[in-house]
Amino acid sequence: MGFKNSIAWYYFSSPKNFYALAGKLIPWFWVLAIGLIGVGLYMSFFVAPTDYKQGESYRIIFIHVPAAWMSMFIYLVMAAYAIIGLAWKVRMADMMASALAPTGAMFTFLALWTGAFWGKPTWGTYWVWDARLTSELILLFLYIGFISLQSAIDDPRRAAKASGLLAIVGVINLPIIYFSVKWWNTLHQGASVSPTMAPKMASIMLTTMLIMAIGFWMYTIAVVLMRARRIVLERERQTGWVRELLLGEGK
Amino acid sequence: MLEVRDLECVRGDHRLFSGLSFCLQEGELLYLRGSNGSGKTSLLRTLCGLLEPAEGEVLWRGQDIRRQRDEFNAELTYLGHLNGVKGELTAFENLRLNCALAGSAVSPQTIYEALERIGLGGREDLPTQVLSQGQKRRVALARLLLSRATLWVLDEPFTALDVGAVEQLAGLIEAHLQKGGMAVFTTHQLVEIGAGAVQEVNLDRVAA
Amino acid sequence: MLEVRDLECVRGDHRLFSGLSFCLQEGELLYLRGSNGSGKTSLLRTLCGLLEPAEGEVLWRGQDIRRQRDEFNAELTYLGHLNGVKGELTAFENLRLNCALAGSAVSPQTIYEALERIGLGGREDLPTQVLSQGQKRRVALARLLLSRATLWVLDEPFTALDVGAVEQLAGLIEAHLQKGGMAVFTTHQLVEIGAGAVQEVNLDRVAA
Amino acid sequence: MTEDGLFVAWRAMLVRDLTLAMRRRADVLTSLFFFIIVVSLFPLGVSPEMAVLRGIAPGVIWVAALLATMLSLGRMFSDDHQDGSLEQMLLLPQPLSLLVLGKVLAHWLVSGLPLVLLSPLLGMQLGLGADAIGLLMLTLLLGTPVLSLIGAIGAGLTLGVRGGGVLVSLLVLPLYIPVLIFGTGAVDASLGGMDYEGHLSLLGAFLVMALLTTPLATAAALRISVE
Amino acid sequence: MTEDGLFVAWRAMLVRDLTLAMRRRADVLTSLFFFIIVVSLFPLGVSPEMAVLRGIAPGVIWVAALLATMLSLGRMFSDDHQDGSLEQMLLLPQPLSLLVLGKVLAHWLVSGLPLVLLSPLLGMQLGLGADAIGLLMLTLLLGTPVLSLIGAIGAGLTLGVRGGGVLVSLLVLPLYIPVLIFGTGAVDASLGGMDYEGHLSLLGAFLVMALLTTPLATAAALRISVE
Ligand code: HEM
Ligand SMILES: Nc1ncnc2c1ncn2[C@@H]1O[C@H](COP(=O)(O)OP(=O)(O)OP(=O)(O)O)[C@@H](O)[C@H]1O
Ligand SMILES: Nc1ncnc2c1ncn2[C@@H]1O[C@H](COP(=O)(O)OP(=O)(O)OP(=O)(O)O)[C@@H](O)[C@H]1O
Ligand SMILES: [Mg+2]
Ligand SMILES: [Mg+2]
Repeated sequence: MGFKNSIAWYYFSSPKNFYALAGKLIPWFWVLAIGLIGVGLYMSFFVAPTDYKQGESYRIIFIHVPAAWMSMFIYLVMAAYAIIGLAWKVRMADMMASALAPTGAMFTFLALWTGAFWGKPTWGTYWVWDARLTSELILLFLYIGFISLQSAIDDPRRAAKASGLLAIVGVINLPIIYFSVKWWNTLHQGASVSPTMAPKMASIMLTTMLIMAIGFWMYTIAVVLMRARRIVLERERQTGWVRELLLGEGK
Repeated sequence: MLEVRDLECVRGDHRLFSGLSFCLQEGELLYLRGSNGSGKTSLLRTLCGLLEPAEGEVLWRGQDIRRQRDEFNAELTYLGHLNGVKGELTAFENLRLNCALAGSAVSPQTIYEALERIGLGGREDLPTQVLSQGQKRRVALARLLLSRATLWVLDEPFTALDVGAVEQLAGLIEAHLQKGGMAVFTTHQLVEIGAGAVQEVNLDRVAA
Repeated sequence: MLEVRDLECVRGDHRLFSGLSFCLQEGELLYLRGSNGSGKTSLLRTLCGLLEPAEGEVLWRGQDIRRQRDEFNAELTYLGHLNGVKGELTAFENLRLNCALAGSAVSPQTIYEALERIGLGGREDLPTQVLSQGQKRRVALARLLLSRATLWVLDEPFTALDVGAVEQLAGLIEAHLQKGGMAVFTTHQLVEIGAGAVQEVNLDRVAA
Repeated sequence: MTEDGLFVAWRAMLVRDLTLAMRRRADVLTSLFFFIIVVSLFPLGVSPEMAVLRGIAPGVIWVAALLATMLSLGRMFSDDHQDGSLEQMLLLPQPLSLLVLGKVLAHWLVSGLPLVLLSPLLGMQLGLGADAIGLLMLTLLLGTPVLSLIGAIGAGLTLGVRGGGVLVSLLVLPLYIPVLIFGTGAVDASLGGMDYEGHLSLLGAFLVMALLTTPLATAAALRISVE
Repeated sequence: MTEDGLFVAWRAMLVRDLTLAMRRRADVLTSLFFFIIVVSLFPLGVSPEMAVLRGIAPGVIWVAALLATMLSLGRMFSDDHQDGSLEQMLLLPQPLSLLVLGKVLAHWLVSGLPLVLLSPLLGMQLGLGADAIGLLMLTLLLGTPVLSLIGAIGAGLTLGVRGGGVLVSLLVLPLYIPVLIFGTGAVDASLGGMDYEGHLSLLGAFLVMALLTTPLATAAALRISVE
């Protein structure tokens, strides 16, 4: 409870303050996102060296891996918001969770799609029922489940609670995806980036991937804030400040 | 003992009522009034802890009911629009299992007596789904005869009952209050219940 | 016009009543009484042709209703314990489709007016499943406002209605009788309906 | 009742059921989603090899369609029964079999047609060729309405009966098997280079017969069930 | 509430659900019958050759078990929800998760265990050997309770939602797939002469984890659904 009482949190957990602040921040995140992704793409195609084994097709890694990371991170963040929303009844947290889901689903799809695209030249097939691939597919289902459950329930508060619970239950899938390559011998490559061991990859590749990942993050924040603002307006439409705001804009 | 502080209830986009406060003591009856759709059912469900209040709190013996669910539930009996009676089971089985689920052992004898008293003698062993509307309601009411709860929350308990049954139930509520119980109920029918202290809350008059 | 001859009704092992006869003319009201489980619902369903009589017959304009289903149904409106209202559809859609199913074209205007009159103004476009118990019942009652049937068969129509709605419905039945309609109804509540001729059948007094 | 009134009522029934289906979009997608799941669980559970999959494809798809239809039968009348609309339906001044036909058509549009439209995709996923896929679609197009029509009788008969689920299956399955055999038979015959027209015309005959007889049987079943 | 009272309540829940299941015998047989139908339609639809059938047998049986369980999930809470017993259950002076555990056990006894017991027959029908059949039974014995336990969460979450049918499938399927993969994986590994103990211990681990966590999640889901 101490956590809810801390002033800063309390201030921004109010939808009204959030709405104003997010409005100011969004342009900055867009700038950062476009800049970083631009640099990242430039580095992936023109700076990073050609791979001696896979040739040029490996360059897809610069999208695939950050997208795969994002798909899991976003889920984790979403579940964290869901916990906050359920445990401390912070409405803003519920709204953030629902705002994150579509972007998470998008990155999951991107990881699957780039992976499949890459699988053709390297493994000779688009798809194998390998543990990591399957669990990533499951993650996509979880996102879709979250979104559909939310849209199937009319009462927004009940919808937020139900889908929040689902998000929390689904967290169980994340370690399965992450460790699948370690636990089972699979076709898919193991983790090459980890805090404990020195990077095996050329440092230029690592840097590029990190830049892309941060760029994706900035993009995510920008999009999610925009979506959250829309959700705030919809769910708080009967409150005074939203009415005033809409009337003001209507003029 | 049952205290409601500054309660607000919102369903969908509608705020049904807000700033509702009252306090119910032992032996007191609360008669909830209001036209169709004014939020009576919603309020009763909130009192039982089935609905979460949008604002405000419901206290039982001074503590929020949602923090002491099991203790509160042990002292509560709720009768809603739905009977909560399984159509496949006989009236007797329904009651026996209800008691067991509440963790209390009740002898078959007692259950048969309760059914007899509530006017279901001779029908104890029919699956309740073939009973008439009013007979089904009586099976649900028989729970009150067996209940040892302090607080009764009754949502239109007189629906579907014939004149005799209505009087019997009114008597039952009176006896419960005399033993120091509390009851909250709502009905659209005209029913006389003699009680020491009757409070009335009219939801049509509470601010939305 | 509606004639019942020597009717006997059996449910399961029980004979509910037998040798029941009466005849209902235009402008007349039949008030069906009886305690819970005495067979009122069973009788009303038999009158509509939903239940087959164990003995005896139900005649409409002199002919057995089961031989002229479509003609009889065109003159009949039945309201049972269940509302027959789809929870996913709005009140407006429910009524519009009901009319279309009966083969009659009714303008949206008329339907909105009926809903307004029955006290659902402002709720016409909510899915009926979120309505309160009494509001759902009102949707079903709005059918009476739109109906051009001669014979109304109403099974505890006042359940779940608040005082205002009960009076309105009573008025509605009176008006229907005055226009030469007929109605058969049952209720456990005390309701005053002014009608030219009221017949009473008490099933507790009919031989089983 | 004029012919016009008949048509208005029939259309209202159709519109009503389609609207309800749209409102419960989730519910409608059930059978479709179920169909997809059944078909795509096979590569997971059985074997991801194309050669194996292609061989079992027509059978898997037809069995999945049959199961999906069977599952959706429960919904056909049970909601109407529970909320009292069925009683009201029986008291309408229209021939009941006509209304039943409207309901069954709605049921097929909502839970049969999508299967037909989706089958090419699933066929491709399991490695079927274009010809085989076309024929598969045609057999499904002729066969699934028969499944809905026959199913309605079963659904009507088992209404009052609690959890009539298995009963429906028991009642309709024997009647479904011929449809299944001729449906897959046509595709298998064409894959084996044999003539398949006999199979198709039989399926067509089934459809005509079912259209003419089943609505009457279903109407009778419903009257019995509400007693 | 004494420990004794807890046990009495838990047992009452179990007895209640088993009694209800016996009263609706038809309903209970549904999933069993469905299981049999799915498995035995394959020889009809796919190919009657033993070699083909044997290869797909473990997959077909597991997929059928998974589908049968998924279908029976709807029943787990929805009747109680509709007739108001669920509300009463939430108002009992017992931890809800305990009662949920009783309900899930009843569900498994009624719709999971029969599948396990029936699987040898179906395995034989599809030409599996004795060893493979034993292993198949073992995997089903470990796996089907997990399916019931996880399914309960989905069933609870989709309660109020009209036609939650497809949603349940969508929600629980992702969580079912690992069980399916390890279940069939074990049998396939043993057929291929490889070690299968890893698969079995994982299935066991799933079971323990599900027993410990899912009742809590289901209880939370139910509280949300009756709001
Ligand atoms: C649809 C198919 C695929 C899916 C779903 C998929 C999924 C994933 C996921 C979830 C990760 C992140 C895991 C982590 O951070 O440890 C990842 C990383 C990676 N994937 Fe894929 N992948 C697919 C295909 C491929 C293919 C075909 C290749 C190349 C042969 C590939 C190479 C990699 C590499 C090198 C990494 C980075 C591993 C690391 O350093 O952590 N993936 N993939
Ligand atoms: N299938 C059946 N088997 C046995 N008894 C039955 C069956 N169906 C109905 N009954 C009995 O028939 C009797 C009449 O039921 P009915 O619903 O007609 O009563 P009612 O007068 O409408 O009562 P209420 O005022 O409670 O609505 C009841 O006693 C009921 O138990
Ligand atoms: N999910 C929802 N969305 C929108 N409105 C809702 C929702 N749930 C309930 N309502 C509305 O809440 C109001 C209160 O309903 P409630 O059942 O509490 O009324 P009530 O006082 O018990 O009425 P009755 O006397 O008819 O039983 C109704 O107007 C109903 O339309
Ligand atoms: Mg109410
Ligand atoms: Mg009755």
